[in-house]
This record gives sequence, C-alpha cells and structure tokens, in this order.
Amino acid sequence: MAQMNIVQALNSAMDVMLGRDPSVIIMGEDVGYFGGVFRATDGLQKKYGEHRVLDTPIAEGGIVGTAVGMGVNGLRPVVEIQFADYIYPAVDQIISECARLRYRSGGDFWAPITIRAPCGGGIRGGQTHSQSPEGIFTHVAGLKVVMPSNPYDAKGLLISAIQDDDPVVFFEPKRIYNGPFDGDHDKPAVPWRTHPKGEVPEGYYTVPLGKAEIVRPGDEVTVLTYGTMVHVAAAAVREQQVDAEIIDVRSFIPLDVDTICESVKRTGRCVIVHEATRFSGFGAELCATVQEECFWTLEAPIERVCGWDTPYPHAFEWEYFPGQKRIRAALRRVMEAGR
Amino acid sequence: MAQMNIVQALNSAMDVMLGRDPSVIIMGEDVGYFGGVFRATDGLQKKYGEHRVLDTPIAEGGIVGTAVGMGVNGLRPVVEIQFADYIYPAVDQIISECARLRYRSGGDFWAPITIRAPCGGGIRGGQTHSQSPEGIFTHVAGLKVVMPSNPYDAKGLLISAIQDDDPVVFFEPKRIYNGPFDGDHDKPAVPWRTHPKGEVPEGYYTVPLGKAEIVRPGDEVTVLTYGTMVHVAAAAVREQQVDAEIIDVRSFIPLDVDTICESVKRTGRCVIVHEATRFSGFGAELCATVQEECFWTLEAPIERVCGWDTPYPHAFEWEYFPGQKRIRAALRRVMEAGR
Amino acid sequence: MTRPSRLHVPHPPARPGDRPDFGYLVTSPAGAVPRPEPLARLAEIEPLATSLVRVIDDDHRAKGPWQPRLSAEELRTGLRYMLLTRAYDDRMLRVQRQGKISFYMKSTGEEAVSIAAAMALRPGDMLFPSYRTQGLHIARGSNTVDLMCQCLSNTRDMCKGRQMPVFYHSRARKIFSVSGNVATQFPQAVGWAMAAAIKGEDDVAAAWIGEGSSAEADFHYAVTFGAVYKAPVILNVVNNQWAISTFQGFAGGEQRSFAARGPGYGIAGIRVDGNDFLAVYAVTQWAAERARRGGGATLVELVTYRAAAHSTSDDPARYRPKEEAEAWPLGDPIERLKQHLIGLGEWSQERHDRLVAELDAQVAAAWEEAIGYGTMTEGPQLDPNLMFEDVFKELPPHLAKQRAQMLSERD
Amino acid sequence: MTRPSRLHVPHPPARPGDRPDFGYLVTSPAGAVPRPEPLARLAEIEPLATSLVRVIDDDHRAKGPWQPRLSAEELRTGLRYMLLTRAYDDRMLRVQRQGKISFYMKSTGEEAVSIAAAMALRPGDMLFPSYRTQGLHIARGSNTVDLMCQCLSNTRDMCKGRQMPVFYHSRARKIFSVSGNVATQFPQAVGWAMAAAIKGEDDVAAAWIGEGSSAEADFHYAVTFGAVYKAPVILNVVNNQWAISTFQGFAGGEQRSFAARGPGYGIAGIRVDGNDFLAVYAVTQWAAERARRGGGATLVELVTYRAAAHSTSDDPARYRPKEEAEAWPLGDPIERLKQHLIGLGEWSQERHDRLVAELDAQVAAAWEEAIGYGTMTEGPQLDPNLMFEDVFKELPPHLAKQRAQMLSERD
Ligand SMILES: Cc1ncc(C[n+]2csc(CCOP(=O)(O)OP(=O)(O)O)c2C)c(N)n1
Ligand SMILES: Cc1ncc(C[n+]2csc(CCOP(=O)(O)OP(=O)(O)O)c2C)c(N)n1
Ligand SMILES: [Mg+2]
Ligand SMILES: [Mg+2]
Repeated sequence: MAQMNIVQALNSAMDVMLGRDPSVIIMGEDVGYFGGVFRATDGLQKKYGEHRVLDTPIAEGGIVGTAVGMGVNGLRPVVEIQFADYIYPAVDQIISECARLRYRSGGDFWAPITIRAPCGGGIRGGQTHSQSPEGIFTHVAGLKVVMPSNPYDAKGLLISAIQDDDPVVFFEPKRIYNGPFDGDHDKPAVPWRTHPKGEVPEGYYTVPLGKAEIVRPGDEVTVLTYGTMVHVAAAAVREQQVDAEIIDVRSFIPLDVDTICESVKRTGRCVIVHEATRFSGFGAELCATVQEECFWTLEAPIERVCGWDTPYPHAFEWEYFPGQKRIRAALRRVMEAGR
Repeated sequence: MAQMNIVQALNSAMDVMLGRDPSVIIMGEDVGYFGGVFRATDGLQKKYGEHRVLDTPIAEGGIVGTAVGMGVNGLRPVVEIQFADYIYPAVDQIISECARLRYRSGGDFWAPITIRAPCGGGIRGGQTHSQSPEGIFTHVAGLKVVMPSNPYDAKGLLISAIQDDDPVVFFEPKRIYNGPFDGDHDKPAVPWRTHPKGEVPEGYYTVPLGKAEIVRPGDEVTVLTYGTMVHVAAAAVREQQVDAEIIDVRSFIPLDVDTICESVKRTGRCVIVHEATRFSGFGAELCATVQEECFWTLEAPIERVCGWDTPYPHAFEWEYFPGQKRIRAALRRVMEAGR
Repeated sequence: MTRPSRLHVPHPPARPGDRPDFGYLVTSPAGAVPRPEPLARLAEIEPLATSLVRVIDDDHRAKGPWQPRLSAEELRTGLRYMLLTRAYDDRMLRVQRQGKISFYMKSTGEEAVSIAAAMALRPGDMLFPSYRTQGLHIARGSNTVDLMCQCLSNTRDMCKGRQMPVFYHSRARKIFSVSGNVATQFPQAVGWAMAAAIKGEDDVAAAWIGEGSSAEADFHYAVTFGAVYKAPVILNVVNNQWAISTFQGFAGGEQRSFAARGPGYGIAGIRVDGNDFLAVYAVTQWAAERARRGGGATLVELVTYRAAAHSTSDDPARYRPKEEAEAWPLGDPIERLKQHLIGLGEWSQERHDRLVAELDAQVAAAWEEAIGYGTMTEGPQLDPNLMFEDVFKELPPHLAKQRAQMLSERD
Repeated sequence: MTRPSRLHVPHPPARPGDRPDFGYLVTSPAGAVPRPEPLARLAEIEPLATSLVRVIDDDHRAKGPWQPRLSAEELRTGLRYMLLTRAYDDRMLRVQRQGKISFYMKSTGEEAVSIAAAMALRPGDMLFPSYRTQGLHIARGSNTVDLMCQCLSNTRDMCKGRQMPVFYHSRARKIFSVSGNVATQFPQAVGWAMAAAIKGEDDVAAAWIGEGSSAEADFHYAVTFGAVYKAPVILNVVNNQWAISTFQGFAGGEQRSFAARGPGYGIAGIRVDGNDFLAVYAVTQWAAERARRGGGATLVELVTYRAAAHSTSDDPARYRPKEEAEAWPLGDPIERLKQHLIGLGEWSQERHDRLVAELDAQVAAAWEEAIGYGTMTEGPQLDPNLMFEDVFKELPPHLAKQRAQMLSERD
C-alpha cells in the first residue's frame, strides 16, 4: 500500500500496464518528455521509451484517428486529451469510428482505446477549462464511459479500461486530483493522505467497469452522484444530518442499475448531483431510469442538482458550482416532500 | 396556400428569406448548382446567384467555421449538413464557437447561423445515414434545437430559425420528407397532399421557436414525441383506441415545459416516443422534467419508446424502429399501471 | 487602383449541354517523368507532384523509367481482376435496379486504381479502402459471393446485416472496414503504419480517399502525423474529377495538384495517371519501398474519371455533360491494358471476348449462389438478435434487456 | 536490404542541460529575398515559402526590396507599442504572481508579430487573434485599463466575468474574441473574408495561430476554403519554436517550413523573420494588397521564439535550456528596431530609457485604475445575474428559473 493522489494513481495505473503488456502505449499532447500538463504521465517516457510514450501534434482528432489504426494493428493506446473541453475535435473519430467499428465490421475489427480527459471546474479555468461533457458520450452506442472520484478507483478503473477490448472514455475530475474537495473553497486544501481512498496498492488490481459504489449507506434518501460531487454531497449530507445513502455512480456505461434502484426502492427518495449542465445532462438519464424502475416506491419527486445551463463562468465559479448549500436545499425539499 | 411536401416547404422558406433579407446565404455540400441531394435548395442558386447559394468543399467543420466568420461579418448563413450522421466533424465549431461566442464576448459578437441536418432512419440507410443525434445538441448551452414533423411547421420553423440571432440546429426527419409515415412500411407511401399540414402558405410566416403543439387533444395519457414519430404515435393511438393527448414537442431548446406539464398534470400518464437511441436520449430530459414538475399527479411510470441502444442496422430496420406495436405496448402498460 | 476582391467560385469546364472540356488537365507524355530512387531526398521528388507519371503511351507501348517490368502473366491477371470488378459492378447495378439490393456504388473507369495498387503491395500490407475501391477485394481474392452477400444483408453477410451495400471488410485479407464517414480511414492508416514501425515490422499501410473527401480534417491529420513520425504509409487521393455534383475545383484542385500537398507538408507527393495500370503499379511499388525502408509517407494523387453515377441515388445528367466520360483524355484502364497486351502479342480480341464472357458467367453464378443465402425479402433471414451483438464485446445488461423486449414486442 | 522502418520521433536540438542549438534554422541574409508583385503568379511567389524575408541586417540597417519605407515617426510608434506590450506583459505577470489575477500569458520576444502586422493593416480590416497576440489590442489603441479589467474579471470586464484572463475582444476595434480552443479562428477569418468579398467590400481579414495549433483541423479548413474561394485573408502561423513542451518538429516543422503548405494548397506562402519589425510590416502589407486586389489568401509563417513560459502554469526549465532565448539567432524585435532607429539618428538610448520609464508609469497607473473597478476578491463585484445573460440573446424561461433559484440558494 502507498499514499497516492489521483494523478499519482493514474500514473501508477499506466506504469503497471506499460510494464505488464507490451501492446499498451501512451499518447497525447505534452505527455512524453514533459510528462503531461497535469503530470499524469511523469517519468513514463523515460522508463518505457519514446516508442511507448509518444508526444503528439496538437490535433485531438488525429490522435484518436491514429490510435484507432494502432488499435487495429494490435496495440492498446491510452490517449490523453489535455482538457475534456478539447475533446470535441475528436468527436467524429470517437463516435463514428471507435464506437462503431466492432459493430459495423460484424465483430471482425475493433480498437481497444482508452481516452483520458480531465474534466470539471472549480479551478478558475473559465468556460474552456472547466467543462464536464460526459453526458454527450453516454448517448453514444458502443462507448463505455466512466469517472472515478478517488485515487483507489482512479487506478483500478483505469487498469480495467486499458484492459477492456471496447473503447472507454475515462473522465478525470481534475479539481480533486490532489485532494478531496467538499465544495468549501475558503477552507485550506485537504490532501488525499487524509482520505482512506488515498491508500492505493502499488501493483496491479482492478475496479470493474459497470459497478457503482455505496460510499455512505443510509435509509432516508438516495444521493446519486460521481466525481468531485461525491465529496461535496457527503459534506452536505453530514451538515444536513440526514441518513442519506450516497452512491458513487462511477460507471455510466455500463450503468449499475441494480445497486441504484435497490437503494432508491429502500429509501423512496432520490437526489441526483453532478457538476455538468442540467439540461440533457447524465442526471436526466439517471432520473428517467430511477423513475421507470422505482416509480411505485418513490415518495417525492427526484431532484437534480447540477451546473446551471450556461457555460462555466470564470468570475462566478462558486455561484455556478452546485455546492453544499444547493445540495442541502434539495435534500430538505426531498425530505419534506409529501410529509 | 399551396400543397407542399417538407422538402418543398424548406425550399420555400429559404426562397422567402433569400428574397427578404440580402444577408441570408445558403451553403453546403452539393446545395448550389445541383440543389442538394434531397433537392431542398433546388433552383435557389439559379435564382439568387452563386454568391448567395454556395457549393462548398466536403468539410462540415470548415463549413460551420467559415459560417461563423460570415455571421460575425453580418451575414445569416443557412448551412446544410448533408446527413445528420456527418455533423460530428463540425461539433467543435458548433459547441465551442457558435454556441459560446455571444457569452464569451460579453454579448459583443454572435453568429446567427442555422444548421440544417436531415436525420432519422427507415430509409435503408444503415448506421451512417439514419442517425438522430439531436440529444447531444440539447445538452449544449447556447444552442437552440428544433425538429419539425410536417411541411407547415418545417417552413414556419425554418424561417424563425433563420431570423433568430442565436445559432439554431434544425433537424429534418427525412423519412417524412415526401409524406407522413405511420410506421407501416408495407403500406404504400402517402403523399403530404393527404395531410392538412401539407397546406402551406406560399409567402412569409413563422412558427415560433419554443412552442410545442398539441396535435391530438386527449385526457387519458400524454404522448410526448416529435419528427417522424408524431405520425407513428398518432396511428398507434388510433389503433389502441385510447384517448391520448399527443404533443409534438418540436422545439427542444427552448422547451415548452408549460404545454407539456399542463397536459401530463391533466392526464396523469405519459409516454415518450423518439427514434433516437434511448440511453441519455432527449427522452431522458423530457422524462426527468415531467417527473419533477408533475410527480404528484403521475399515476403510472413514464415510459420511453425509443431506438434501441445500438447503431441503426441496415437489415433489421423495422425491428429497430420504435413502431406502432412497441408504442401500443407502452400505452397499454401505462394505461393499466396502478389499475 | 485597388478594386474590391470578389468571391471566386470554381466552375467545372462543362455543365449539361456544354461540350466536354478537359483543357484544365495537366499531363506529361508517357515515359517523360524521371524516376528517382525511392529513398531520394524531397527536392528530387518534388517535381513528381505536379507532373503526371505515365507508362503506357498512346500507341499502348510501355515507356520510360517507371515501367514495372511485369510478366505477361501478371498483366493478364491484372486485366482479369479489372474485368471482374467491372462485371461485378455492372451486375450489382442491375440487381439494384431490380430492387434486390437497397443501394450500390460503381467504380467503373477507376478499376486500375485499386487493382494495380493491390497487386503492387504485399499480402501483409494493410489496406484502408474507400467505398469505391471494391477492386481491392477482387485483387486480394475475396469471393464475389461474399461481397454480394454483404450487399444483400443476408445470412452470409460479413457485416451481419448492419451495413448498407458496399461497406465491405475482410480481416483475413487485411482489408479494413469501409466507413460511411468519408476520409476517417486516412489517419487510421497512418496509425496502423505507426504501430507497425513501433513493433519493428516492415508491413506498410495504404489508404484511399476521393479528392472531394480530402477537404475533411482527416486528410490533414494523416499527412501531418505521417510527416512527423515518417510513418510507413501510402496515402492515395483518387482524383476522379467529381464529388457527387461538385467538381474537383471545390476541393482545391483548381489552383494546384493534390499531390503537391505532400511536399508542402514535407512528405513525398506523386501525381500519376490513374487509368494507366503500369503507372499505378510502379508508383505504388515505389511508395511502398520508400515506406518499407524508412523513407516515410507518400501522398499519391491518382488522376482518373468517375465514369458512372456517384451511386444508385445519383443522376449525373443533372450536373455534367453525358459525353464527358468518352471525352476523358486518359482513356479507359481496361482498354489500355488490353491493347498493351495485344501489342505485346500476349493477348487477342478473341481471348478477351472469351474472358469477358467467362467472368460474366462467373458473376451470374455467384449471384445465384448469393441469393440462395437469402435476400432482404426472400429466403433465409438473419436473426434479429444479431442487432444487439458487437455493440460491445460482451452484451451488457441494458442491451440484454432491450433484446428481450424486442423479441416480445415485435410484429 | 530492406530493413524495417522505425518510428521517427522528432527531437528538439536541446533539452535542459544541453547547449542551445539553432542549427536547424534556415535563414536568408537581410535584403536577399526578392519581392514579387503582390498579384504575381504562384510560381514566382513559391520561393518565398522556404526562404526568410528579412529587412534589418546585423548592423541594424534596412536592406533590400522589402523595405516598407516607414517614416521615423511611424517607426517610433511601432517601438512604443512593442515596449508598451512588453511593459504590460511584465506587469501582468507580476500581479498574477501576487495572486491578483488567476492566470496570464506573455508574448515576450514576439511583439513585432502583432504590432507590425496591426500597423500594416487598415482600421476596417478584421483581426482574429490568438491568446498570444495582445499586441493587436495595443496597436489598435485598446486602453490597457480595459485589458486589465478583463484579466481581473471585474465590474469593467468586457467579458462580464465569463472568461479567463487574456481572452480579450473589441468589437469597436474589430478584434475578434480569443477562443480557448486553439485554431478555431482560422476558418472563421476565412469566412469573414468571404463575406466581405460577397458584399463587395475591400476589407481583409487576418488571423493568428501558433505553429503547434496548425495541426488542428481548422488549419486545413482555412487553407482549403481560402484557396477554393480566393478569400481576402492573411493566415498567420506564428512559429515560436515551442508549443508548451513540444517543439515545432511535432507540428511538422522538421521536414518543411509551415509557409510551404501555402503553395502546396495553391495559395501564396511567405516565411518571414518575425522579430524583424520592418519585414513583418512589409510582408503583411504585401499580403493585404494581394488579398484586397483579388489575389486571394496568403499563408504567412512568422519565425520567432517564445522567450517566456507558455503561461503562468508552465515551467519551461523542465523541457528546454534556460539559455535558449539568449541564443535565438533572430534576436529581440524591440532591441533590433531600437538600434535601427538609433542608426538612423532618429532615436537614442536616453530617449529610449525615458520612454520605457514613461510606459512603466503608464501601466502602473492603469493598474491602479483597473483594480479600482474591483478584483476577484476586493472592491466592487460583478452581479452574478450576469452569469445567465448572453447565453442567448434573450433569457429563455429555463434560465430565468435557474437564475431565480441561484439567487434564493446562494450562500
Ligand atoms: C463526413 C461526410 N460528409 C459527407 C458525406 C456525404 N458524401 C458521401 S460521398 C461524398 C462525395 C465524395 O466525393 P469524393 O471524395 O471525390 O469521392 P468519389 O465519390 O468521387 O469517389 C459525399 C459528400 C459523407 N459520407 N461523410
Ligand atoms: C483544441 C485545443 N487543444 C489543446 C489545447 C491546449 N493548449 C493550449 S495552448 C497549447 C499549445 C499551443 O502551441 P502553439 O500553437 O505553438 O502556440 P504558442 O503557445 O506557442 O503561442 C495547447 C496544446 C487547446 N487550448 N485547445
Ligand atoms: Mg471524386
Ligand atoms: Mg508555438
């Protein structure tokens, strides 16, 4: 066991897989000699060489396009998109190619690619360094989509993603790279050292795709959330003193409907929290699924606490961020509803 | 008044606007001399000249990118994406530029662009000529997104879109270009002549963005749908002999929440029908919104009848298509629920 | 003195009703273009990007340094493959007109582009086709029955009923899956080639796109990555003058050849007569050797003409003169190779007629066999359960659930 | 004989600890490159894509046909603007280090790229900047107070608090909004120019991107559309040798100049000394005249060096030698113009020192005024309601509802 933050855990996952599987390669902008603008690939090129850890031109579409060809030729590329906000130039290669290749070729061709993309705000990044576009990719048949909320899951999920023979889009909540964040930006930053999930095995292990995790068991209300918001929601629940069951969804496709619905059927109430914009965000699918599966046990409307339907502003970051106050207000409404 | 199919209605809308407003221009692949692969721009270059109706290189991203610049320089480009399946290369210019420009420039710059994209299946187009990607664009702050279901709306909505100072993505259900389609592919095709909405004024008129339309009033259940599925749902309702209120959502952003929720509050039951894949499709947002607004009056779980979460197959088109049979099964379940 | 600029709008030389006019076409006499060493420096290669490599002259004799020196047997094989491709295309057009298949795209007049290139490459080399390079399958020995079954979406369809006609692939023959989104295969081929280089294997990749598709981002990605990593790849731009209704000027062909972009990015660029079997063979061989020996990527522009409609959904009479195909200065690839062989005394009109008849019969028989595996309306049908497979390697719960629902609710 | 190809990986000439080495840089003596007529044919212009247009020689004298023949007054104005840009950059870096602004990006060493170009263009010409061309605002007279207010996201912020520092714009001065997504402005500039041509106006558009960003699709779109429609646009690629940690070889600069892509696509391409104020001015003037008179687009590669860190989030010591900036063969644009003016007898060290002091004081005063309108932590604050405005022209119902909720639920 070792103490790791999320960046170190990701680095360790890639290190482990580069070591275990000669077909694994890393590619992206500034990921090679420099080790990545967030340092996630620090030291890997030095350790595994320039043919396993590649700096690339600044062309997300070209990176994914060439990665598809590499995948077809037996490699397992792990691609870094420097910021999730810059994944859009690669959307055609991701949707029309990565996601469809196995299907359209009757199972004869596939590209086992992992696409890492740091996402989320709260870092004064303004509208082009703060986006959470996961919702868009959850609408694409043929993609797996995940987002970890802590170092242990980050490493275990990334190893699973790299080993998976389907394309995986792997979103990384960069606000919590270095430590859990409860939404109170005035408080001093807390390192992962202080968090049990900062304990990470040095070697190989996996966290399976498709499994949600109950991070706090409870009976009064179910909170569905992921990424940075897991920690904000936990703080809000503590404050609110409600016996909430907090579920870290973690894996969007495949989605762990069983864990989610078993919980809501028990609690009868549900609040969904994510940082992405609300309208047609992934929370909509979660809400629709829960509504369909748990309708008869629901005692209150399911509430969504999300980013506002605007770009992520630079100055009003904390008015935009779906913080504790807003989560608590939603919990209050949901707990009072029908009483 | 004249009889028009949807293609003629779209053509008429562009004709009217080219005539009224010298800043309106048309651009896209094969839209000029040839008049478009679906003939939507037939005759317009001849009438308005090569500088108003432009053939372009095959580069959706370049078409939208240059259109943004034209918009900034005072023009109103109406862009045709030959098939919605080919809009992905333009996603970065649409999301990062069209949608964000007014916001990021504090309101000083904007690009009043309309992006037309024929969508939907049932035409033996296979997985790259049948997609309905509207859901993706409904998650983008700064875009307006619409889809007409008949010639009258097609012309009125397109004129509104062209006049609108915000970017509008305008999806066209190509399966019903030439006539309404009730989902029974064995029946002979029906022309728009036979449909009241095939009656279209020759001149200028608008159908406002942001307003849904009740196409069949009813009291037992609300069916929320749009595009081709409006007609399939209508046929299913007729067959099923249920007093359903069918709402053509038409405008996704802005969404006419009032009309939708007033109806569901009245009927207490709701079925959502669209051709796009189900998971994180626009139906999820509709379902979440209705659930939030109408929870206390809902007597049954809201059901979604959608395309399966697979690419659109060539051979199994009718097993894939959410036809009458599946809509009727959903209506039956929703009507029986809780009884 | 400065008058305002006006928007320049490219015009094809002729529209319906006009006399065809290919005056814009820059050609070189057969044998006139020098052949540098495959590993020659860029400066030496650069002139090849604007001239036109040709081997077969107007009297059907092979001329100059680009002669591939193929045996008569190899030439006859090439002729057979081209004729088979054409016979296959003609048959498939007919059956589409009869409503037996939903759609089709011919490669008539462009057969040498695929056949000569495929023959010049090694079996280990990976091919990334466009929808108009069915010849690659013919040349690599794909059974026409298999190709027909794909077009029929029947029980033997390699795509399991998921794709429109012509979107073939063959893992065994190292021919990639055709994509509906044009040009995406270009950077994929570069990536495949990069992987080969990373693994220290000496296979090369080759990809084909149309000149119209070269305007897509993927062209730029492919050439940029190809140049940066010196990837062992051949990037073929098939300039058949038309992209549906828009002529090649709308892709930038008016100002400069497409091959010229190669040197612009620092890779080799060669413009070749796409209807000259020997020239296409020789240029492909040259580019493959350059790639295999570490010389990196080559951009090849194959100058040809799309003699048929874009697809069965298209009517070229709406946008170009009917007579244009006959007026095409570079002739027909099959006729030219045939006359060349006859000139060598290695072929005759009689043998040719016999071969044509034989291939027509072969294709007819193949069709009979193919429909035996079902059409979209008759005979054995694919199991709709297949619709849910291969979305992922394993069927996830939500698709298992949807599949069950499909079976319970379908008509 | 054929050994398998290996993946080529570009290497910068020097990494930390190595001696700087710019041996790869191809230059031409000042005055050596001929100046064709702006409407000259491509063949005549093509050599300009691989040579290097330079005017100021090593003794700071102006040489050759590209001399723009500017008055001493104009030269002093250019010097003043460059010095103001540098003073502004230095100040903003300091205040960022003090935590007063969240982020900053300097243009140190590249000032001529923006200033000379902006001065050579007309007020009616539209500029599409990158995040490193703040000089365009300085040269067009934007008030540094306004620029600072943007970086502060304060009550006078032109972006209403929505953007990170340096994402300026000015509708009044015809300077477009900087995008966070690199290169997107390139095809937009072409579209703006196409619109001008459609309207019969003779304004031209000019856009700037970095050499690293040229690998994005938008570069290809811009050059292709620019070539097809002969759009009146100047496409500037600022080759400052680095893209964060990756040197220009990773964008394709190893094999060929970036300017060479111009002729490759059939448009003019010129490679110019980006640290030579006179050369940048002259080349921009030439390209603008070509565009205005219907000659179409020009791709300009400005060869310069990013002397500062990429941004305040970057530490170049991790990936390049500290001494590289001093070793840069093309010197510093301010020092070179200063010496040129002194050589002309139109400037002196004393006047220079006075000007530097004056501008520092001016910038200091501007900062004092700017913070008076608020910082992100102190003084007057923007109204959070602004967060919901300008998403659309009018506030739609769902945003009105969210705004109300925000006001009721915020701390
Ligand atoms: C991304 C994308 N955009 C548009 C289309 C529609 N389309 C299919 S083929 C074609 C023309 C391509 O012409 P060209 O590249 O010259 O190839 P050719 O048909 O001449 O062989 C177009 C526009 C598409 N398939 N994919
Ligand atoms: C689409 C996109 N991808 C990646 C980035 C991250 N990024 C910002 S600047 C930069 C380097 C650009 O280098 P260059 O174009 O040479 O400009 P320079 O910084 O040298 O002026 C990168 C990779 C981005 N902003 N947008
Ligand atoms: Mg073509
Ligand atoms: Mg740079």
